[in-house]
Amino acid sequence: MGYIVDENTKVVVQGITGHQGSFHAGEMIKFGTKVVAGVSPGKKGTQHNGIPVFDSVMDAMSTGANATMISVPAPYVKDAAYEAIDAGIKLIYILTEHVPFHDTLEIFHQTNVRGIRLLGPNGPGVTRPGVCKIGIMPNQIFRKGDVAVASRSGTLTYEIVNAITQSGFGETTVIGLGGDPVVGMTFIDVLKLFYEDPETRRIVLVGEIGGNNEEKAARYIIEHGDKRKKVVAYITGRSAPKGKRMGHAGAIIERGVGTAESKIKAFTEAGVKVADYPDDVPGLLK
Amino acid sequence: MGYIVDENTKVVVQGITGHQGSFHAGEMIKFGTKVVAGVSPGKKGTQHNGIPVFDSVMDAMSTGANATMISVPAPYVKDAAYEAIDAGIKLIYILTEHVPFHDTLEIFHQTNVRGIRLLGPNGPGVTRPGVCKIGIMPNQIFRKGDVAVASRSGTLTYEIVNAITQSGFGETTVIGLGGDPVVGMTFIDVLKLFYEDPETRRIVLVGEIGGNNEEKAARYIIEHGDKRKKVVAYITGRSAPKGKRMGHAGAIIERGVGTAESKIKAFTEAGVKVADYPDDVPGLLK
Amino acid sequence: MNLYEYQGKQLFSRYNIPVPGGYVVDSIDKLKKFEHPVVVKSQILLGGRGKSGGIKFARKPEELVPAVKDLLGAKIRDYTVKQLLIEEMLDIKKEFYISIALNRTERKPVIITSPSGGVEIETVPDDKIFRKNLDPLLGYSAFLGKEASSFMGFDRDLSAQFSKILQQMYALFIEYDCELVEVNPLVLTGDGKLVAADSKVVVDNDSLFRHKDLNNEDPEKTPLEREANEKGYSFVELDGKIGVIANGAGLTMATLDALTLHNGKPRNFLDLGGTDSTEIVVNAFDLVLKAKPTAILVNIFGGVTKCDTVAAGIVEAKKTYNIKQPMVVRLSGVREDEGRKILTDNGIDAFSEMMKAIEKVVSYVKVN
Amino acid sequence: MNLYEYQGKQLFSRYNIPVPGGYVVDSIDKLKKFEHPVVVKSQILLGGRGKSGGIKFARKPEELVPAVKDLLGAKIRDYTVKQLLIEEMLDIKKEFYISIALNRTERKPVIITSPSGGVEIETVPDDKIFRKNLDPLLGYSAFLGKEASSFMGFDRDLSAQFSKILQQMYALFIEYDCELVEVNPLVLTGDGKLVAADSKVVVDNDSLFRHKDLNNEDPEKTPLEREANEKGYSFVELDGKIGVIANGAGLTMATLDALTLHNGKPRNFLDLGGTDSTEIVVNAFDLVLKAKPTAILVNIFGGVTKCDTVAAGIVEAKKTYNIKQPMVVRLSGVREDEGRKILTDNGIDAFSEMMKAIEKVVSYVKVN
Repeated sequence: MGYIVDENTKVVVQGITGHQGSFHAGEMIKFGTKVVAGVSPGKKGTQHNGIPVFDSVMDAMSTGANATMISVPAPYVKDAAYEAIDAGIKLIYILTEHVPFHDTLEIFHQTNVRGIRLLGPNGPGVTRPGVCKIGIMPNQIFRKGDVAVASRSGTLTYEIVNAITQSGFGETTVIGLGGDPVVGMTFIDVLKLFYEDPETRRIVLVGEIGGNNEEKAARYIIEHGDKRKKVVAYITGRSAPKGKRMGHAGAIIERGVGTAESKIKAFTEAGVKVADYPDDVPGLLK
Repeated sequence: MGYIVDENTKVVVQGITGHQGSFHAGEMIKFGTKVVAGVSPGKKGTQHNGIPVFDSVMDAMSTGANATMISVPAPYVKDAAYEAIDAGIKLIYILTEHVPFHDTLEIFHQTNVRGIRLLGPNGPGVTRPGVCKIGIMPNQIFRKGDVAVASRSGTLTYEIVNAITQSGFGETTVIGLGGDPVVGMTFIDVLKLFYEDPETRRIVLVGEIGGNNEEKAARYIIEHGDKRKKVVAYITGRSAPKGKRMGHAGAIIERGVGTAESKIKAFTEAGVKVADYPDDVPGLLK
Repeated sequence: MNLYEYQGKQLFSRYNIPVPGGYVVDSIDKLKKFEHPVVVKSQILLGGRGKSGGIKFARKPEELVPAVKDLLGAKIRDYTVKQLLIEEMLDIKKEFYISIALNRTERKPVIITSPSGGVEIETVPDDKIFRKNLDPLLGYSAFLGKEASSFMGFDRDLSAQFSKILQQMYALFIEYDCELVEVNPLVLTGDGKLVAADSKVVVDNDSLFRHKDLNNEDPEKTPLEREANEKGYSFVELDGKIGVIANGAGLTMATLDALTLHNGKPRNFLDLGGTDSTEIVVNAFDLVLKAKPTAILVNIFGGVTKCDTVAAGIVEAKKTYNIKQPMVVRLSGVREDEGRKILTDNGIDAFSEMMKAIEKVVSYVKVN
Repeated sequence: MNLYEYQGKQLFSRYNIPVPGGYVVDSIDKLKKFEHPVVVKSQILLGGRGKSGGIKFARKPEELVPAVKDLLGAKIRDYTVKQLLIEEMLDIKKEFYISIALNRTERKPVIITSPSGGVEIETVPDDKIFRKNLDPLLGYSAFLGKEASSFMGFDRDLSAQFSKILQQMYALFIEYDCELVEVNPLVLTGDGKLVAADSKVVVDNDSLFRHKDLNNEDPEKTPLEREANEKGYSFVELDGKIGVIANGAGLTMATLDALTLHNGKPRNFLDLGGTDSTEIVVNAFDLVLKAKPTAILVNIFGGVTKCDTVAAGIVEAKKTYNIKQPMVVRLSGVREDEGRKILTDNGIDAFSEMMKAIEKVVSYVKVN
């Protein structure tokens, strides 16, 4: 799975009998994703929406699974992730929100030293139209095309992807990084992939206040960017007051770090056009 | 440092002001090793045998150090190793004996996931005649040649290396793996290096009772061995009674596992001649 | 969650980090006998309490009661002082800084220490600051204390005290899921002891399920924010006029930004979250209406939360609360047509494009 | 270090691993009142105590004293019974196996469980054994208990009990630096509880500096071995005639092997270690002489331990202890010539080649 997800991605859903896991597993199958197994302790040998259910990820590996969607309550996420690491899963996507960030820190470093990819927590997942979707993005908004999108939010991503699709473009890949202060993939990680991907010709980064990942991405674009690929950005939180968390745990301006101004300035200096409104993004891609 | 140690190996000695650290640092310099720094908290800015002393490994990195010899009391070994890992050292050799094996387990896995090489604990180190020596092997017994030696013991290694040198051969590399049940490098690890090394034409493995590393090495030789390189083995502990530790913590026959017979049989089946006495080794190399 | 100074110090005590002797009072009759000079410290979550008059000294017995009377119930900036920490006055020889925080950029805990304590760490020059990122897989090791002590220029005894404090702060940082554990100043007393003269401990809200011993109300929150949070909404009060209900934190923030750029200031941030339920929509209106907005904007991009569910909620809320304010609705995405029909059937118009809705709602507050 | 069953169970109790009620006695007058049927278990470090008669049952009050009298002071194989564990008899419904050990091959702790308990795990067929290597960087996680329980076929309640026991065994394994924590059998009682009916705990000797609460004499060691270990020597008593002093564990083992292949059985294993000191050599002779060998072999390859230092030690020991036995010395390596001169000056010959020395010393015991 060089490019996060591809035709060979086979997904196990940890927490498949939960409300979210169950619903989104079904949606993923409708999208064409190979959902090969579910995990729910004590439900070994049953089926859920036609998906075989196993007691453990280790048992589910017999289906050829190489990726997991973790949709279990926050207190159990770390255990679920460690189970996936132990079983040899190569891509771990955590849907759950409100995971303690210390748990995410540990999960991140454990996956990082082992070359396992971590996506999330608290993000909408990854979608490659026509290929594979892992996560909770609405199936209807996508069309295959040449725009790659990476975003720190969920619904706003759908809004922007929908606008891109409506305006005649389409997407190679849409990646939701997650709205927490610590997440598995950053803008720099996905920029590398987008620049390497021959199908991607345009890139959209949807950032928000908090942290300095946008600033680092801007520096990366200056130093390593491929000028043939146009990059457009949108930053939310311009109107956010200092010290207030705007919904996402990561979206907070602390001690002057993480302001929208700083991010917009960094992108502008890197030659990245920054949209004022979500609807402006498709226009800037032209 | 592709081949454990080479001309670019620069050694820091953790515990340089101790008896062992001090003496062997001097011997290593006499051998031609680039001992670039010593570490001893609170001794920053002093010199020891002409070697600059630092408070921490991190500070000592300014000398270009890339390897460490750890010679601190057993209770402090884990901290010293973690300090070296944190500072970015690429080869960690632990001279100290009686390190709790749980500490070694942790050190091993921490180095292993980071691609850091761990040698020891409780071994004599590594010597490449004419190139570099890290550890406590006597300088006088070596001559540059085409025999590579790997051993689980110390003095017995010197005995055998001496016999090899006396009989007209010489050594490419001599590696002491360490006498503990858990050590950083195994026979398989070093066999890979020996097979890859163009200068090595003969290989000597000095094993002992306990564990099944020799059996695994024999299997590796059958499956991956280069038949142009002759492998000779010697196994100690034929006369050891079950359940008694013969000096080394690793040298113990438990529940029938780890007997000399099993190891000798495995090597013989792999086409490896096994010497009855240490002095017989050079004869079998011809 | 921010802990009060005295709460942080209670944790410090449990972790064997030295703190001055002291006790907390919320009324004057709980004062204990004056035995030695004390500092009387307002327990409010405000940096620079001292400069704002929140800290007083009682060197003699007769100074204690006036100091307590002055501070209890006083209003310091936006905070009312409800509790005081009465603490033994330290013989201060020198002040240092030490903290462990989350370094978001590196995704690692970072140790920060400085020989320049007692001032905001942001004002200390870089060459006076020791920074060290900690690999979470390695955890705390003794060498970290040695490295930091070497930078601080401590002798063997102070190095041992300092390393112990650092180790214990790290244990607290990990075991209590902290975002920040800060001691500023860490005081060197006349008799050569290091003592934590202040504490700042911030605990990850998402971890509170495993720290049942901590149950602060966050005093930085308004009563309405607290009510909303208890009901499970992400909700922030702002100082504009337009009440906002949207779905998704990012889209909600984008909605506030768009309003602001159009000179229509929002009254609140409210994210419906990712659950598809009419009741959640109705309750959201209840909260927004309590904030007394001049106009209301509902901005929905349907995904998991479907447009028709929201539409049904809007209709129900309009009836239930007899909403008088002008309301602008924007619906797009999953089940958009069904949602729009529900609204139309009940005499409510809905935009499809976000920007049109923004412009419309701003026109209402401008007219007013 | 092997712990006695009762010591292991004391640790189990501390880690909330259920054990039967019981107490330890070392004399008959310490027996408590008989209140329910009990098992009387000899506290000796021997597998298969039961088969060897080391365990008796007292179902009625009048059976207790005879059982205790039978066992206390009894000799079972090589062990003298000094302590008994008097333990509540369990209502055994089923017996399982569970252990955590070091997997040397993988360099990881390994969990082993089996529904076939109460027998040696080596005799259980592979398809009845659950084996799981544990990544030390990940540590223990709840999924491990679920995986093991799923293999065992446990229902939800037993799975919860079993997982808890496994988790606590792992905590004990790590915190007490264990080589092995084994419960065999783990008993399912009539009222549905899992109870550890036996314990086998082996602690790494090298870790004892941080486990001051454990200070067993290892009963598998002879008094002379204990004396030698206390003096810092690696020393093992064997049943031959040739006393051996060598340097380095590997070379010492090779020396014993060579003697054995020459039909000259060694009396002991003694490694001088890597310190260069005459006193260590002299004390080594003291130990070897106490083992009353027929002849003595000293085999030195000089490195850190230098040949002249050893030679000086040999000379001093010969005088001090007035050694009568024939002694063969082999010196090679660092400062060999200097060492040989010291010996020659004192009328002692020394070989340079190990095999010659082996042949010579064997000739002495063959003559005898």
